[in-house]
Amino acid sequence: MSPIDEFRQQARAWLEENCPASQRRPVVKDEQIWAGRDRVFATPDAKLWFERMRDKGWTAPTWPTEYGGGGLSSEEEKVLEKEMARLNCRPALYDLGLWMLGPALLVHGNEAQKQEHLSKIVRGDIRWAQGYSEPAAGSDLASLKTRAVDMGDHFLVNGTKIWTTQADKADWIFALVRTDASGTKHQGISFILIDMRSAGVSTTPIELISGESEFCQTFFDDVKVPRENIVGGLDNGWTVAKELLKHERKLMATMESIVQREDESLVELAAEYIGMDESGKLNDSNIRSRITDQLMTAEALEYLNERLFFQYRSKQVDSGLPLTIKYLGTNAIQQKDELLLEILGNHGLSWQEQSHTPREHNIVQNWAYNKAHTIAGGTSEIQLNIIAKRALGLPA
Amino acid sequence: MSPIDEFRQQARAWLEENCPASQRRPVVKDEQIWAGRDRVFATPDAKLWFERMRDKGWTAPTWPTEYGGGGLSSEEEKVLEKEMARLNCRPALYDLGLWMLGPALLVHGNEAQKQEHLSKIVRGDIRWAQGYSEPAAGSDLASLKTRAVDMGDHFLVNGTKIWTTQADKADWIFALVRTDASGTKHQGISFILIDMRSAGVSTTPIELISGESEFCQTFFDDVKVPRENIVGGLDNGWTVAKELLKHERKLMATMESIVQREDESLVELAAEYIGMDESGKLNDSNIRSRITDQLMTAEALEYLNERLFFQYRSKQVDSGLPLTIKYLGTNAIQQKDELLLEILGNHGLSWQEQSHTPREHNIVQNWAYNKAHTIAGGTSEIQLNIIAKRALGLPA
Amino acid sequence: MVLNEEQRLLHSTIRDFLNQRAPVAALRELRDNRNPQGFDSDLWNELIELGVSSIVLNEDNGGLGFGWMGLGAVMEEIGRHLTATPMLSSIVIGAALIEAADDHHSTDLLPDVVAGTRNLAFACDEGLRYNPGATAAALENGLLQGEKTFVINGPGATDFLVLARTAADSKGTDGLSLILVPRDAAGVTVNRIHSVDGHSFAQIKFDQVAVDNQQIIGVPDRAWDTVAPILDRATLALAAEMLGGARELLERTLAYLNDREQFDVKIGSFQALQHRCAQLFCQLELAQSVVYKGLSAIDQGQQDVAKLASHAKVLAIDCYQKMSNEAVQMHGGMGITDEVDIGLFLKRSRVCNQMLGDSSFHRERFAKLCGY
Amino acid sequence: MVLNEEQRLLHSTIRDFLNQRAPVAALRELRDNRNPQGFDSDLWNELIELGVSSIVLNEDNGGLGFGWMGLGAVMEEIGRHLTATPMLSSIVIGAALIEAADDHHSTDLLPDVVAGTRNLAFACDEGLRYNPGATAAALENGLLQGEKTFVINGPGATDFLVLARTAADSKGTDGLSLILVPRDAAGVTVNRIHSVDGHSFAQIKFDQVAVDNQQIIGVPDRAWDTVAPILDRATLALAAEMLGGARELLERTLAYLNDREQFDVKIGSFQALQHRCAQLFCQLELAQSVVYKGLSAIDQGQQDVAKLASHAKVLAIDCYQKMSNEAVQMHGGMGITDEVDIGLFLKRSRVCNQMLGDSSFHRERFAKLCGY
Repeated sequence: MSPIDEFRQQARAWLEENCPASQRRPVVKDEQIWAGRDRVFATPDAKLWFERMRDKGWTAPTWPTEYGGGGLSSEEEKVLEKEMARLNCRPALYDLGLWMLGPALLVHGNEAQKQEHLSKIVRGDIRWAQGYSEPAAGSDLASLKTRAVDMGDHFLVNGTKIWTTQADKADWIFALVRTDASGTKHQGISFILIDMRSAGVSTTPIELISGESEFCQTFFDDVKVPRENIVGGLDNGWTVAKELLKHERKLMATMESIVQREDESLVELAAEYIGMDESGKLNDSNIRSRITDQLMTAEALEYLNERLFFQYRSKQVDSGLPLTIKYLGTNAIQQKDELLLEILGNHGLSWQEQSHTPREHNIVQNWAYNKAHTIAGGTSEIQLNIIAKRALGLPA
Repeated sequence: MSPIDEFRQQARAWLEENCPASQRRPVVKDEQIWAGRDRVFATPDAKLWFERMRDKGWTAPTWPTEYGGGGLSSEEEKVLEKEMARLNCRPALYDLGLWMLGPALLVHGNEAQKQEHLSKIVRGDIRWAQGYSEPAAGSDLASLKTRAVDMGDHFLVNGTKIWTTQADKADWIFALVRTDASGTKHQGISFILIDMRSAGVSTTPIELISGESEFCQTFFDDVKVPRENIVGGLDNGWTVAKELLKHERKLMATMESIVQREDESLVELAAEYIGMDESGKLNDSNIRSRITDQLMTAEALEYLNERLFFQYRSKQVDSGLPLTIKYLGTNAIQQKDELLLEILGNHGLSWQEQSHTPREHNIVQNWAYNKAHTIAGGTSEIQLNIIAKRALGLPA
Repeated sequence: MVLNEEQRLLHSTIRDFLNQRAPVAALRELRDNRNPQGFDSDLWNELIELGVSSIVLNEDNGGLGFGWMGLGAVMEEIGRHLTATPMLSSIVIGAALIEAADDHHSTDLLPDVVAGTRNLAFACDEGLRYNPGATAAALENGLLQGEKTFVINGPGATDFLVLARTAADSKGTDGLSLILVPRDAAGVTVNRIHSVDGHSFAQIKFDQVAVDNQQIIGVPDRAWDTVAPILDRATLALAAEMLGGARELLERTLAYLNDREQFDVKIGSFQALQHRCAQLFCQLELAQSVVYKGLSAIDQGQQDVAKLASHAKVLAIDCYQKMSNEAVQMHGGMGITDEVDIGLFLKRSRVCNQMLGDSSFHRERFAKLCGY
Repeated sequence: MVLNEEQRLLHSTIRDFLNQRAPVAALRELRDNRNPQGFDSDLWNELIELGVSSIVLNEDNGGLGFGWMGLGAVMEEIGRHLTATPMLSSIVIGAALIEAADDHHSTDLLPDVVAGTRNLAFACDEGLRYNPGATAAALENGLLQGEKTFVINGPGATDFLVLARTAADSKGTDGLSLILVPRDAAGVTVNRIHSVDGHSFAQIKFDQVAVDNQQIIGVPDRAWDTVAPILDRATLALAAEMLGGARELLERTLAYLNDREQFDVKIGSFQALQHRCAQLFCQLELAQSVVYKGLSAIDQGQQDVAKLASHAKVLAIDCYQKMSNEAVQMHGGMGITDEVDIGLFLKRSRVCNQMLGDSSFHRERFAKLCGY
C-alpha cells in the first residue's frame, strides 16, 4: 500500500472512531464552532469533536507541528478533506486567523510572532477579525486612510474599518494601516495586529438586508499598538496583504463547502414544491430548464476545482485557472439562490413568520445574505479586471 | 372626417388601385428596386409600381414637392407607411441617397446642391454609396486619413474607403475626407460628393462570411473633385456627418421593415420542423422557451417604435429612447437568426446545396450576413457608450 | 402611448405628494412598527383625496377620465416610493369587480370603496403560486369552506371578495363565483403574513361561513368571465408599479456611480459599468413600452389584453429582478446594508414576481395565446 | 484531469504538425476546390503515421496507451486548426465499434481502418436532428431499406456502419443492429452535402441492399448496448474539438485586441471588452473542466459517462457559440469578411452543435439522467 493510501486508511479509521454522530450532519449556523477566548459550544459533542481535532493538530492540518499544526502534506490534507466529506464531518473550527492570518504569518511573520500567535489559532483560543476596507476604500483598498503614527515603542492608531466580520466577538484584528502618507498609494501601508481589548477600540454592528448583523464598523481612537505587532516590516503591508489574498481561494473553497453543507437540493425541492408529471418531468418547464443551467454550472465548478487540485499536485498550474474560481463560484451561488426562492413560490416571501417553515425562512435569508458574495473579498468587477490583465494579458 | 383620416382614405384607395398584386408580397433580395443610372427591374410590375410611386413623390414622401418629393407631413408619412404595410406593399425604391444623403442635404446643402441632387434621388436616377470607414478608422471614424488637397477650383482626393455598400454598382459616393490635418481629429474633415465615373476611382468587392459581396473597398487615386461638391462648408464635414447619423434611426427602421418583410415566422417554422404534441405545445421545450424570449423582445420592440412615434407626434421625445433602437433591434435580429438556424437542425447547415430548400438556404445566409448588424453603422459597443453618456449622464 | 397633459399633471402631483409625504422611509416605519393593517390610513385617505381611487371608474361612478395610462403613472410612483396602499387590491381589482357586477352592489358598495371606508381584498390564491383554475374553496348549501393565502391587502381589508367554486363538478375556471365576505363574519380567521418586503398579506380560513345569494357579486358560476379581464388590467397596473421601482433603482444607481470615487475617478466612468447601465436602460424601456401598449389598449377599449398583460408581467419581472440585483452590486458594500434603501426594492421585486402569477405562469400563458 | 508527460508530448507534436502542415488555409483549399471526399488523404495518412488512429485502441489492437485524455488533446488541435479528417467517424466511432464487436471483424477490418486503407462512416441520423431512437431504416429478409442523412465523413468513406432496425415491432433504441455496408454495394446512393463550414456530410439511400449475417457487427438486435457508450465517448471527443476551436478564437481575439488601435489606444484596454473576454475565459475553463472530467472518467474505466457526455456537449455548444459570436463582434468589420478565419470557426461551431445531438437533446437527456 502506498503511503498515501495508508494515510487514507488511518484517517478514515480515526474519523470514524472520533467524530461523534451528531457532528456528521450538515452544520447549521448556530452550531458552528468559532474560535475565541469566550468560545461556546452548542453541544458537548461539538466540544469533544473540536478538542479531538485540535489535539491532533487537524484544525490546521498542514501547519508545522511545532506550532500545533498537523504537519500534513498538501496531498494528505486533500485526502483528509475527502475523508471528512465522506463522513459528512463538520469543520472542527471556524476562524479568520486559521484561514487567512496564519498562512500569511507562516511566510511573513518573524519567529516571535509565529510563536505568539500560531498555536493559539490552531487551538482556537483567539478569534481574529480582518480590518481592510474603509468606508471610502473598498475595491480601491490601497486608498485606505486609517493612520498609525510611529511613537517609538508603539504606534498610535486612528481611523475606522468597515466590514470587519463579527468584530464585536473578535479578540484580535489584523489590519492594514497607513504608516507613511508621502509615497504612492500602495507604499506606506503596514500590516498590524491589534488586541481588540486595547483602549480606544469600539465596534458598531451593521444591519444587513438579510436581517443579520454579521459585520461591524470598527473605530480606532488613539489606540496604542506595540511596535512588535507590525508584520513583515514597516511600510511593507501591501506585500503581506497580497500573500494573504493568495489564500483567499482556500477560504472561498472552505466557504463553498460550508455553503454546500447547508445546501438544498434543487431537484428535491422542486419535486416537492412543484411536482412531477407521470413521465417524471417537473411540472414547470421554465424552472426545469433553469435547474439544468444551474446544475451544469455547479457540477462543472466542482470539476474545475478538482482539475485545479490535480494541476497543483502535478505542479502544472495554469496561472489563469485559480483566478476564475471566485467569480464563477459566487455567481453560481446567487443563481441557485434565485432559483430556490422562485421554487418556493409565495412561501419564498416569508420574514420570520410562523406560516413558513424554518427551511423556507433559511432559503430566503440566505438569498439575501449571499448577495454579499459578489461584493465582499474583491468584487466580481475586480475579479474580471484581474483575469483580463493577469490571465489574458490585456493592457491596463 | 379629420384631414388625417381623409388622407388615410385617399392613400388607401390609391395604393389599392396602383400597387400591382405582385408587389404586395414580401420582397426577395433579387427583386428589390435599387436606384441607379443602370437600374433594372425584375418584372414589368416592379417598374410600374416604382414609376407610379416616383411620380407621386412617394419614394420620398416628406421631401418638398419642389425637389420631386411627396410634401407630406410626418404624420401623413406614418399613415402612408401603415397603409403600405397593411397591403404588404414593397418599398418602391432602395437607395442610400434616399435614406441618408437626402435628409442631410435638405439641412446642410446649398440651393444648387439640392437642385442638382435631390430630384435625381427621388426619381431613383442615381445610386449613392457611402464613404465613411477606412481600414484603420472604424468605430474611431474621426481618425480617417483619406486626403482631399485644395487645388483651387478642385480638390485632389487620395486614399481608401472600406464598407462602401455595393460601390461597384453606385453612381456617386458621399464621403468624409480630411481637408486639414493640423487640428484635432474632428476638425479639418469635409463632406464631399464624388462621381464614381471620375478618373482614379476603383473598387474591389469584399467577400463576406455569408458568401455575398455587398461591400467594397473603394480606392481614390488622384481623383479630381470640383470645389462645389463640398457640402456644408470646408472643414465642416463632421457636423454634416452627425446630421446624417440622426437619420440612421429611420434607416434602421426601414431596414427592419425590410427584414420583417422577408421574415420567417418562428412559430410556423418551429411547428413545421419540430412539431407539436396533442396539447398544441412545441415538442422541444428548450426551443419553445427561447421562442418566447424572442417573440417578447421582437414585439416589445414594435411597441417601443410605436411609442417613439407617439412621442415625436406629441413633441415629448424622451431623448434617450431613440438611442436604444439600434442596439436592441440588431440584437433581436441576431437572436432570432440563431433560433431559426437551430430550428432547422441539420437543414440549417446547407451551403448552396440541392438537398436543401431555397428557404433554408436563405435562413442560413441571413444568419451569417446579419452578424454585420451589430458592427456596421456604429457598433453595439459605440451605441452603449452613447447611451451611457447621453441618456444616462455617466462621466466620459 | 404617451401621457397627455392631464395625465402628466396627475403624474407630477402624485410624485410630489409621495416625495414629500411618503418617501421610502414611510415603508420602513410601517415595517419596523409592524403596523397591524399593513398600510397607513392617513396616507391612503390623502391619496384618495387626490383622486387615485376613482381614476379608472366609469364616469357614472365618479370616474376622473385619466384612463389606464393615468393609472399607470400613479402605479409607477407607488413603485418608486414602495408605498404600501390598498390601491391594487381594493381599487384596481376590488372596485373594478364591484363596478363590473353592474347591479345593486355597485350602488351600495362602490361609493364606500372609493371613499376608502370599505376596503376590499381579492382572495384568490390557495397554494404556493397563483393559479385560479385550481380553486378548491367552495360554496355548498349556503356555507363557504376553504382557505386562501397570500391575499394582497388581507390584513387591512374590511371585506373579502372570495373566488370560490359554486357549480358542483366544475373544473378549472368554470363554475366559479365571486363572494363578498365581511371580515367579521362568523367562521373567518385572518392570519397576517409579514412578507420580506415589509408589506402585508394574509392567510384566511373560511370555516362554514354562512353566505346568502345577495353576497354573490355578478353572475353566479360565471365569475371568471368578469374576473379574468380585470386581473389582466391589474397585472398591467402591477407591471407599471414594478417598472416604477426599477426606474427608481436605475436613477439611484446612476447617482451613486456619479458620486462614488475609487481609484481617483468616479466609478461611473468605468466602461464595464457604463455598458451594463446602458443595457439595463434598454431593457427597462423595452418593458415600459409593453406596459404602455397594454394600458393604451385598455384605454382604446380593446377587450383582449390578456397577451399584453402576460407579456408585460414577464418583462417587468425580468427587468426589476435584474435591475435590483445590479443595483445592489453597483452599490457595493452599501447595497447589502439595510441602512440603504436598495435592499427594500430588491425584496419588493421578488414579492411582485409572485403576485398575480409568476414568470413561468405568464410565459406559459403567452405561448398558449400565441399558439405554440 | 491533467495531461501527463507523454500526453503533453503527443499534444505538442500534433500541434506543431498541424501548425506547419495544415493551418486553417488547408480547410479553405478543401472548400474552394470542393474536394470530392471531403478531406486531404495525404494529410490524413501523415496524421496516421503520427499515431492518431491507434490512440485509444486496446493494446492488443496496437493501442498506444495515451488514453482518452490524450485523444482529447488531439481533438483539441483538430478543433484549433479546423482540420477536416475522418478521425471522429472512422476512428473514434468506427474503429471503436469494430473493436467492441470483438469477433472476426476486429481481426479482419480493424487493421485496415487503423491504417486508413478502409474508411468508415457511422450512418445514424435520418431526420432533421440526431435521434437514434427514431431509426426507421430496416433490414428485412436480407434487404436493407432506408435513408440516412448528415452522415459525418459520408463522402469519403469506403464503408458505412448503418444503424438499422432488425427486430420486427421493436421501438426506440431496442431491436437495432449495426450493419457494415460497402459503399459500392448495389442499391447504395451517396449524395454529398457541402455544409456551411466547408466540411462534408452525406445523404445516403439504401435501396434493397442485400445484406448477409456476416455484415452484422456485434450482437444482432442489441446494437444499442454497444453503440451508446461509444457515442458518449465520441460526444466527449467532439466537445474537446469544439473547445479547441473556442480556445483558438479566444487567443486570436486577444491578439487582435492587443493589436488594433482606435481612439489612440489598443482596443483591448477598454474595460467592457476586458470583462467580456474574462467572462468568456471563465466559461471556457468551466466547459473544459467537464470535458476533462469526462475523458478522465473513461480512462479510469468508469462505464457510465452518459451524463458527463451530455453535460460536456451542452457547455461546449454554449461556449463555442458565444465565443464565435463574440470573436466576430470584437473583430469588427474584419470579423464578417471571409478573408479572416473567424467566420470559419463561427460556421464550424454551428455544425458541431448538430453533430451527435443538439443542445435540446442533451439538456433533456441530462435532466432525465438526473431524475427531474
